[in-house]
Amino acid sequence: MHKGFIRGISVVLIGLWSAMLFSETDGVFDEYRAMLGDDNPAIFVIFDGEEIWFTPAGPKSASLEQCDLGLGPGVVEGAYAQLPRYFADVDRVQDVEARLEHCMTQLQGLTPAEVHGKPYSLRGDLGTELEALVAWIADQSSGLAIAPMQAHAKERATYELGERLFYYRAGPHDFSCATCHEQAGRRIRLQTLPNLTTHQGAAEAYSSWPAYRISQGIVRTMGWRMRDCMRQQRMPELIMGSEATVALQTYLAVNGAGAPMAAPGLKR
Amino acid sequence: MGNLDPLGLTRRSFVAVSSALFVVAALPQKIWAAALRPETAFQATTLEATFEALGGAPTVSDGIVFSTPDIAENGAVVPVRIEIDTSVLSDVSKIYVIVEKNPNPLAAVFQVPPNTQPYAETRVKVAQTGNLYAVAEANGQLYMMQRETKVTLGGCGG
Amino acid sequence: MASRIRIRAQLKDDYCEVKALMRHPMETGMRKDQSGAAIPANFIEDVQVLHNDVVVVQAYWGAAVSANPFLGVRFKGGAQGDIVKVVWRDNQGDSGSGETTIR
Amino acid sequence: MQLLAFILFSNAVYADEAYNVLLDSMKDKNFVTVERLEQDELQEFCSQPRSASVDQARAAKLREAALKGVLIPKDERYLGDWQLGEKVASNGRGLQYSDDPEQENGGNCYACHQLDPNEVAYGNLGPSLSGYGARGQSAAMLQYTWTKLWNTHAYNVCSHMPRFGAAGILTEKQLQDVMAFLFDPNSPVNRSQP
Repeated sequence: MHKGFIRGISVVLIGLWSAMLFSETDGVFDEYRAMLGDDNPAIFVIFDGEEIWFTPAGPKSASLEQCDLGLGPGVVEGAYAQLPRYFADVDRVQDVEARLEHCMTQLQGLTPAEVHGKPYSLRGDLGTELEALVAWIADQSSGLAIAPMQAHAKERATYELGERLFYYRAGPHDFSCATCHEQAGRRIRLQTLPNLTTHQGAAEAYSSWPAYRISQGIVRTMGWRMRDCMRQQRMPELIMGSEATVALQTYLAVNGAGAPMAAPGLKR
Repeated sequence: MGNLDPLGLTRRSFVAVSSALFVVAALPQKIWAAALRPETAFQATTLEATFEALGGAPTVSDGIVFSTPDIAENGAVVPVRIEIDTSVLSDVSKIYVIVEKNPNPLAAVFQVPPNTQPYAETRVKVAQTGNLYAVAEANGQLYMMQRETKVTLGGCGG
Repeated sequence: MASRIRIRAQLKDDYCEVKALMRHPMETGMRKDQSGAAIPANFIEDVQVLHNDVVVVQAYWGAAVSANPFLGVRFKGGAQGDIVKVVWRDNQGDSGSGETTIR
Repeated sequence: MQLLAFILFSNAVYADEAYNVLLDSMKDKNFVTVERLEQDELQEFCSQPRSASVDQARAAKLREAALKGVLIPKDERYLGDWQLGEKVASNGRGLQYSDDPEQENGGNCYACHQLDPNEVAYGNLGPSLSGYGARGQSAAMLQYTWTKLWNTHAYNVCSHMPRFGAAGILTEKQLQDVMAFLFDPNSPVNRSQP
């Protein structure tokens, strides 16, 4: 029986049932979401993620049990809530996906190209290993306060960079994140847009990703969320675990710090 | 956190138990069930043809308490709940969920023996805004309740 | 990874409420993958809910039931500790099942 | 003068850093290349919170340039077919790396504006345009609306509406159709409230 397993399963169940958070709604979908209730298919993906963590893989056929997510090798409970953070061994601030890439290349011997091959599900896929891992890791922080580290100078600089990127307008449509996420009570069609410059808006968004997307039947990560938002801003493809995505996620995490993590969420 | 385990079994045994059952239960149930699956109804492509295959046009009955959201955030997963008010409609043996504008309107059938509450809850795909029907069969008669659900173009429309 | 099913059986005032979540893609056969190839139809065709090995609900599903399907049913006569089992079979001949005890 | 220079300078330095980080963090995908990360003067000037104080002199210069760049339609034919305009307003695709570059771009007006009062799925980042036709079809009103669509910064520097004409998102024909969707009395935009 794996070390954190029993605790993990109870955290899973408490987390799912107690912290099923829907994003702030403007009423239109309240009835719809109430009827969906709290049966979140993410539970299956969480089980997969746990299995993958403990399963040897890669040329070195090693599991991820020695992967240090910031709280020490193999410590998963509570790790997600304190990301992104500075890692001395790579002298960089990393999010969960950048850190997993580090572990997969160092411990398992995968090449960066292999890790970046297909991190996120494409149309018709039923979920990738990375998505399952992140679902489980995030679930191991469910209910714990968002607490990204800001003690290190590079962590604070990453926050500042994230804020500047938030307002960076470019591309044929001149969009920035702020175009949609800087005001209260805004919507694109019926899609509510949290104001990510405020504590409440950032907390609501950051705490609910990764999330099971009922429209696709898979769990999507915050890293994918950033990439897909950039796609819709008519920008080029955002690389997983890159400095820009880490900075933007740091900006959200710090703005939302203190609120309880409630992932994996259940979303459109 | 206490070792609360509401599922009543741990994850490992859960997998073991489910795979063990896999063999035992599958075989007999497979033969028995296949015979009664209303294939023609499932193949029907229009509402009328579906009703035809089930045995004719149902009459409206208030005994069918049919809950669906007025607006669905996403057509891929629309919750539906059907409860029968037995004081109005008794001896219901089957409940059908029909989505008028789907390529095949018949989505699901629930057969409920006497000792089971005439109740069913699931989630269905709704191709586009339109009418959903809950149909109940009682003593060979068909009854129905209809509700419209609007399916919106979620997300940034892009 | 074995197919998965999650069941909760709860005694309410005069009936037992069963909620089941099944892991299944419920492909209609009309969807295409990233390369444009059609994904073959793969959906649960029938589901049985059993209470102490007696069928309490027999359901037949089409491809219009949502992915990772949810099923909610109610039956009378269940007691705490009884076994509630859910068994499903899909159009490709795969099958899955799981059980829990009534709480 | 030093203070002004410093502000301008620091703005530029930061803009460069953000650009360089994005350049390292993104890659070409299908027809969308990292060239899109390069900012023109307007984008760089407007990369700030809506609440930030604006250098009025530079803003006036940008407004003038935007106005000067507007191309009036051939023989001032402002109005096209409202039914095609409705499709442009509802189409959210176009210029994303997931889109087909051969297809026409959408205007996605419904993303941010209410138009046909009976359509529930509309956004509210921009003002409601329901009943826009009541403004009448004077030359001034047609030119104002056309300019607004072509390059909104001609009137409202650092607006968050895309430059549909100036940035080449919509063709002249598509803009004429969207104008008709706004102005034509038969268009659902101008029918009675729900």
